[in-house]
Amino acid sequence: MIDHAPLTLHVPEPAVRPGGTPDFSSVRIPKAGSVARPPVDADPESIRDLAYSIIRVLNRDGEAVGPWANLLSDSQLLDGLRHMMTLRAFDARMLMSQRQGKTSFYMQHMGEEAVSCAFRKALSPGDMNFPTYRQAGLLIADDYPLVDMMNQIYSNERDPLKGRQMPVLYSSRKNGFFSVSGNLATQYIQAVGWAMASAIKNDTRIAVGWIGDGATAESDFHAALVFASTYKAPVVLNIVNNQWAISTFQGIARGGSGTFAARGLGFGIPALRVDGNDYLAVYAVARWAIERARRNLGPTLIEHVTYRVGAHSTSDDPAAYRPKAESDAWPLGDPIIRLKKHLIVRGAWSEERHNQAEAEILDTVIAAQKEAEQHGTLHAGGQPSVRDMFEGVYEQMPPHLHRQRHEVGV
Amino acid sequence: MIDHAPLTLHVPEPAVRPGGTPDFSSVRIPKAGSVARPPVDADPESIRDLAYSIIRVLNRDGEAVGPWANLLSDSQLLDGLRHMMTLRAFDARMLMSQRQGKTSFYMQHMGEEAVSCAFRKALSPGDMNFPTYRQAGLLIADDYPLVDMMNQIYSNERDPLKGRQMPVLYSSRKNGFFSVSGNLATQYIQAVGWAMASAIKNDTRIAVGWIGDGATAESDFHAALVFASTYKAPVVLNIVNNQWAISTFQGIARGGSGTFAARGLGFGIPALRVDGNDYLAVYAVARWAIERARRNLGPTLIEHVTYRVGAHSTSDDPAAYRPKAESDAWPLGDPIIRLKKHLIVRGAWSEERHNQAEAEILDTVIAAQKEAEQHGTLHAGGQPSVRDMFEGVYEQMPPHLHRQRHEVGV
Amino acid sequence: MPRRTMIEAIRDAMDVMMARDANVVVFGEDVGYFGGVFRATQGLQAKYGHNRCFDAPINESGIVGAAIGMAAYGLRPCVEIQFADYMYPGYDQIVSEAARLRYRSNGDFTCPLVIRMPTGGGISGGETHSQSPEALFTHVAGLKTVVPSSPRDAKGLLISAIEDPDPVIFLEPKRLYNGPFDGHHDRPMTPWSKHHLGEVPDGHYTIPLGQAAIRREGNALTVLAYGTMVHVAMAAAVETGVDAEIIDLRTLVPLDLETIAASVRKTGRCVIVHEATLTSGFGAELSALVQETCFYHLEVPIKRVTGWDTPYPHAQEWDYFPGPARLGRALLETMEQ
Amino acid sequence: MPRRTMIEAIRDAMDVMMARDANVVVFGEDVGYFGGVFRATQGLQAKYGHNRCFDAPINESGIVGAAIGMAAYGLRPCVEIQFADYMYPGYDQIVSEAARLRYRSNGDFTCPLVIRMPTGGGISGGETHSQSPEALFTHVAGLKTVVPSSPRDAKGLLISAIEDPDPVIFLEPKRLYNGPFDGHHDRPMTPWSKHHLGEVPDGHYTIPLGQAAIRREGNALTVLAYGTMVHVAMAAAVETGVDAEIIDLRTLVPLDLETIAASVRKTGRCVIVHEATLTSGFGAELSALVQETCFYHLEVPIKRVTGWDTPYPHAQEWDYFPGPARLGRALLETMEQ
Ligand SMILES: Cc1ncc(C[n+]2csc(CCOP(=O)(O)OP(=O)(O)O)c2C)c(N)n1
Ligand SMILES: Cc1ncc(C[n+]2csc(CCOP(=O)(O)OP(=O)(O)O)c2C)c(N)n1
Ligand SMILES: [Mg+2]
Ligand SMILES: [Mg+2]
Repeated sequence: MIDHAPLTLHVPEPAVRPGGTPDFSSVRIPKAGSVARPPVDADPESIRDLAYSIIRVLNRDGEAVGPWANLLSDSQLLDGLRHMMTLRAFDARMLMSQRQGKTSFYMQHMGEEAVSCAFRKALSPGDMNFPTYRQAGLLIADDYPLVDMMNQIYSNERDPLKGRQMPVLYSSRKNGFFSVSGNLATQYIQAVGWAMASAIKNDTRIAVGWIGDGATAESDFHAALVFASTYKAPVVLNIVNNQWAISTFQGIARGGSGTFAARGLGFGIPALRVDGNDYLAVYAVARWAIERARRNLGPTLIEHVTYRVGAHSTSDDPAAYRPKAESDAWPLGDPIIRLKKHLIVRGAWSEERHNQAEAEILDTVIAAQKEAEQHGTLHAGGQPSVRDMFEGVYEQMPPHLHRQRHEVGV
Repeated sequence: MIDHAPLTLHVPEPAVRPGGTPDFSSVRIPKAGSVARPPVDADPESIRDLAYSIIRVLNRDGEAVGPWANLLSDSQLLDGLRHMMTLRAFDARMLMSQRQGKTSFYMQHMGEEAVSCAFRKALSPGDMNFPTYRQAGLLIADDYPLVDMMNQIYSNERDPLKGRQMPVLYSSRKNGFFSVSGNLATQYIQAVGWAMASAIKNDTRIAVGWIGDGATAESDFHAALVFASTYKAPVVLNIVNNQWAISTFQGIARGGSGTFAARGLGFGIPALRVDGNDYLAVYAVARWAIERARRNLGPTLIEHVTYRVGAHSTSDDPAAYRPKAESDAWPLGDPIIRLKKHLIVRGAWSEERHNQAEAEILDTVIAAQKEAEQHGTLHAGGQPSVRDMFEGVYEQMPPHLHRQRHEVGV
Repeated sequence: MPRRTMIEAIRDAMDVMMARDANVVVFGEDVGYFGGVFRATQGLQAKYGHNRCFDAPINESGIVGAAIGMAAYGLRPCVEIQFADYMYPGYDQIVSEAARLRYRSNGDFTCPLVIRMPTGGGISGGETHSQSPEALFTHVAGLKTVVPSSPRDAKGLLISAIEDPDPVIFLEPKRLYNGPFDGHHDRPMTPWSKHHLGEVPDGHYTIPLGQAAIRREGNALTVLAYGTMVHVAMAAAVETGVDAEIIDLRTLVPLDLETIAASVRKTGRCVIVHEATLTSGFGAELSALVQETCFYHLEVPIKRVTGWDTPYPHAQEWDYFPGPARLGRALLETMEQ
Repeated sequence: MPRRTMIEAIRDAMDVMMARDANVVVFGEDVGYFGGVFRATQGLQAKYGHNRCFDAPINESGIVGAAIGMAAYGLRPCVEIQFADYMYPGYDQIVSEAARLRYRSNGDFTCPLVIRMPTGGGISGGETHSQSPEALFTHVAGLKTVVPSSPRDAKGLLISAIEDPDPVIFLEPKRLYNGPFDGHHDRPMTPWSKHHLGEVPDGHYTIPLGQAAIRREGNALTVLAYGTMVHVAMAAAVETGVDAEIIDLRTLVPLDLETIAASVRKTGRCVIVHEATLTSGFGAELSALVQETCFYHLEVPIKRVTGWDTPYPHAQEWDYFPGPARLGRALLETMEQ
């Protein structure tokens, strides 16, 4: 082998780093309305191109076009807009709270609001999401009380999780929102297990898994796809590709595959890519996949193509690893602005009503915040008790924990 | 969702179980010579059909046909035949030894001999295999001493591994044979890491990973594909699909995907299926993939389609989970008989010479066995020492192990 | 009363629970049609259907992770990890998810899950079929860890584990599957049918988690043991003639510290025995606890007799295994001090 | 001598070793361009190239597994797990592969590998950014486990770890990255520049694995501590006025039992402190060893002061953390007995 040139290591790098000029011209964005809508029982092999395209409904003019359009009424769309605006306002206030030291940590959704808000509306009562930390839209779109979310974020005396869990790692069984884990990807296979249980019990409820682009590299992603494929579990597996992990661009997780959706093809799992900044498209694709699951046709993999506009969390500053202007250059636009425009084009909305709604939503969020803060914030006011720390490790407290609690005198 | 029928769980089952009649008529076996041989730098997307076909060279008449043929000389093929026959004879003797209580455990290769024997011959000195327990052909085809393999199997005083490791979990760095792990799949990502190291050092050596069909379900399979895809590691990733895990048929690991090779497609990794019972085809495909790696074109995934004729190990009896006649019904035949026939067709071999070779090989194996047994077997004769148990945990024995060894008085 | 091997008792526990509770499901590698490599689930698929007992892909993280999802749904999965040595790929799901789900969600979701795994050596299984990783579970808040030493206990404890509202690690000493192995590997094996704890009642009964059993009363010295080592301790006591009180812990977490402390306060001497590696083994915790609770009653140092701090070797298995001779020496030394 | 924070010292150790040995490579999640979430690898990619320092996919098993392959090839990988809490997916590769490769192959293949991970709480990180899993490593034959408590030690120990021919788990108490945190979370933070162990020599030097350091001499009582707890112990000793000898273990495996035993034989009293969960924590092993080696010198029971047997909570962090008040009480109680 002496005649071979030396090997070299290939380390993928994003097109630009701070100082460079963002350039998304190589990102192929199909025209809105251009991707066909196959029947839900289509042979996965026959629709593999869906894993390499992007399903889009809203065009540049704000019109809903193509075979995935026309599923939602004005009032449903207005709800959707309100949910996304609420999530954005909520994020802004909580970010500020974190900076003010009222809590330790926060993670925002800026730019990705459509994904969880729209998906939630395609689900039925009893369905169960296994979310990551960036799907609070699932709660907001299900009318979970903002004040309870804030109580959790503040770890205050009304925190439904008793101060045990980090901010934003909510849990609400009755809203179909599984307890968020701080560990990546673990919940993906749990979603499959939950779906298998539903099938075992001849139930009609389905499960939904959520994962980020970066976390698809985790091994539990594989476990989930293997189990889902083998048992044809009634589950929708969502990948939220917001282009970045923490400082790591999606190319490190994706490698040589064209898309994340393509991962599903090797498992015979239908895989679709959708414009994650297009409320209507997300909803339409969600409906399609959920129907597949509900009709016992098995799992679907959906890659939501979006962009994380803000920092990964309050612990990092994206200016250290990507150009500041990158989010502006992102070709899929802003989900709120796009839906607003569509509603205006439909004649169901106006700039004035939008401004008014913005103010009302802010009021609602601030009112919730005031109420939550009456119950304390992380370092001030009402607190969960030390007793709460010892409880709930097991249903019944075993003797050794009794001894330890006793030692503390609580 | 009241209008939906209840869900049901799908649990894949093999076509037949003991008592049934084996039927492989649904297994698509393409004609020998019918699959094209693309250039090694072909775009993975353009050759995805290779993941759903089977590359075959030897036809029913024992002729080598098609674009993957004509790579090996008579003497190379005769070597190959000898290696496979040696492996089979070796297996038979060691199985008997195990039954006689001379060792605790054994795993045979019956029906799969071509895979490791042929692959080994396509490698260059310095390349490194990361094998499972069913690739002893890599050692035999590299002329590793049979007696050393037996010493290992017997855990005797000459055991190169000092009695520490279970039978057949060999290690030989100088033969490019990484220490076999008892844990499935772990070595697959290690192979990728080794290949990355070679690339980091601008070396020309490549790595080869090995895994079984069942073990592809393990998460480290995913880790390996992710890393190989991202860093374009110079590695060949082999899947030996011998149709069975232990009692579990390949459908449980494979799920809804048509083939195991298809798993590579979601990573942009070229994926090929090859007739694993066809020495010439395995060699040809190995050469192709190795050249890709060596030319820094990145990883290749190969599914070797074969059949495990014997038990999984000496600890199970396949009659409990599959029809006894299933192996006879297996449509790809026996690798030794097929290569023998080809050599006869070529005029390089005859029945008489084959019988003679069989006798000679048996003599060689028996001679090695006699020699090994002089150095002891698991419960009789020469043994590794108790000291050996304490040594090699670390390069330098730390104080606590000194104390423990001292306690035993060795 | 019917006599059963430990494997039969374990199978019977699952059978009883699957019959009583439609939410009990059983799965794992090779557990379906074949009934498991140790045959613990033999016949369950035929009896309860593919829905309730089935083969899993070889992915321990997937097995545990899927089971957690099922448990959160409301089922009571009882899964098998083929060998405890192969639980590591599923360790994250056990530690980060199963163990903490109730706590982190404040009871919104819970995880009634049993993870069975054959453990321990003595079958020439080398480093990957012999391990005793109990200490890796006892360190994890939110888990319970059980190690039965007889068919009767195995069934009663497994039923308790399946009925438990929290995740239970159920470690089955594989060397006890067919008889009360006492470490005399060179002697003919006694079958469970000849041992009184091979008497296993039919139907439903429980042995509560967290209660130790005194297997032999004695005044001179307390031996703390579990699993296979209970029988090794019995042999060592008989062979040395030391008047040892032998406590079978049965459950490591929660631990029956009261029974332990009462015994050590009586005897003033304590020997701890386990098959796992010494350093940071569960014996360390036992030693620390005994020292903390019985300091002023201890006449001589507590001794630990354990596997060495090496991987479990293939050929030197009986040098590694803390058998009756080694334990016997420790008993005598402890008496002589 | 230059003053460095612990993060700077750790970075400097990698820098020194990457410059000396072309086989040293560094990778992990976010460690490349960004330089790691704690910035431990900042500047290394720019200085040594993408070949030697790069981002990894988020797969801890992949990171460790690939590193094992590289180590077997002949490199000396020094990888980062972003938080110790996230090592579990890589635990199988650590335990079943890295730790046993030399042994099982009889030295045919070896694994000179360092796995760095930030550990411990005190940063409001809740259950998944606060754990101290050292006992899960100390139980595993074939691993060495190191926990530095100062910049000077961190650099010298990390260089030793990288030069070590065997796998080393290098646990970095993240609360010490910027200063010698003593548990007084409500007081202004002291920077390393004000601490003598913030003096970190330039260039190459080593602190051998397996040697403890006596941080404070004393005659009344021995405190065994490591990592953050060393500083908590110093505070507790000063605040209670107990004449405590404080031993900073630095390396848990191999352990400097001689230094420990000599101290306890002198003082007759021993308190062990760690942040990890009590049950089966490394304190159990320390307690057992002290009891075994110093039984006749012990005047009162050995006490363990540790995190509770619960997950690490978010809001109740300082109730969980064994701070100077709690440790101080234990010192006084131990003196009063
Ligand atoms: C097992 C595990 N490893 C590492 C981390 C640290 N971590 C938290 S978020 C994150 C990036 C995740 O990126 P992605 O999956 O793309 O999700 P996004 O934040 O973009 O929504 C990392 C590495 C973790 N939480 N869990
Ligand atoms: C992590 C792990 N889980 C389970 C096992 C037990 N086990 C050993 S071989 C085997 C079946 C493997 O089947 P396959 O990958 O198809 O390989 P084959 O034996 O057919 O070559 C199983 C489940 C193991 N060795 N390691
Ligand atoms: Mg992301
Ligand atoms: Mg197989």
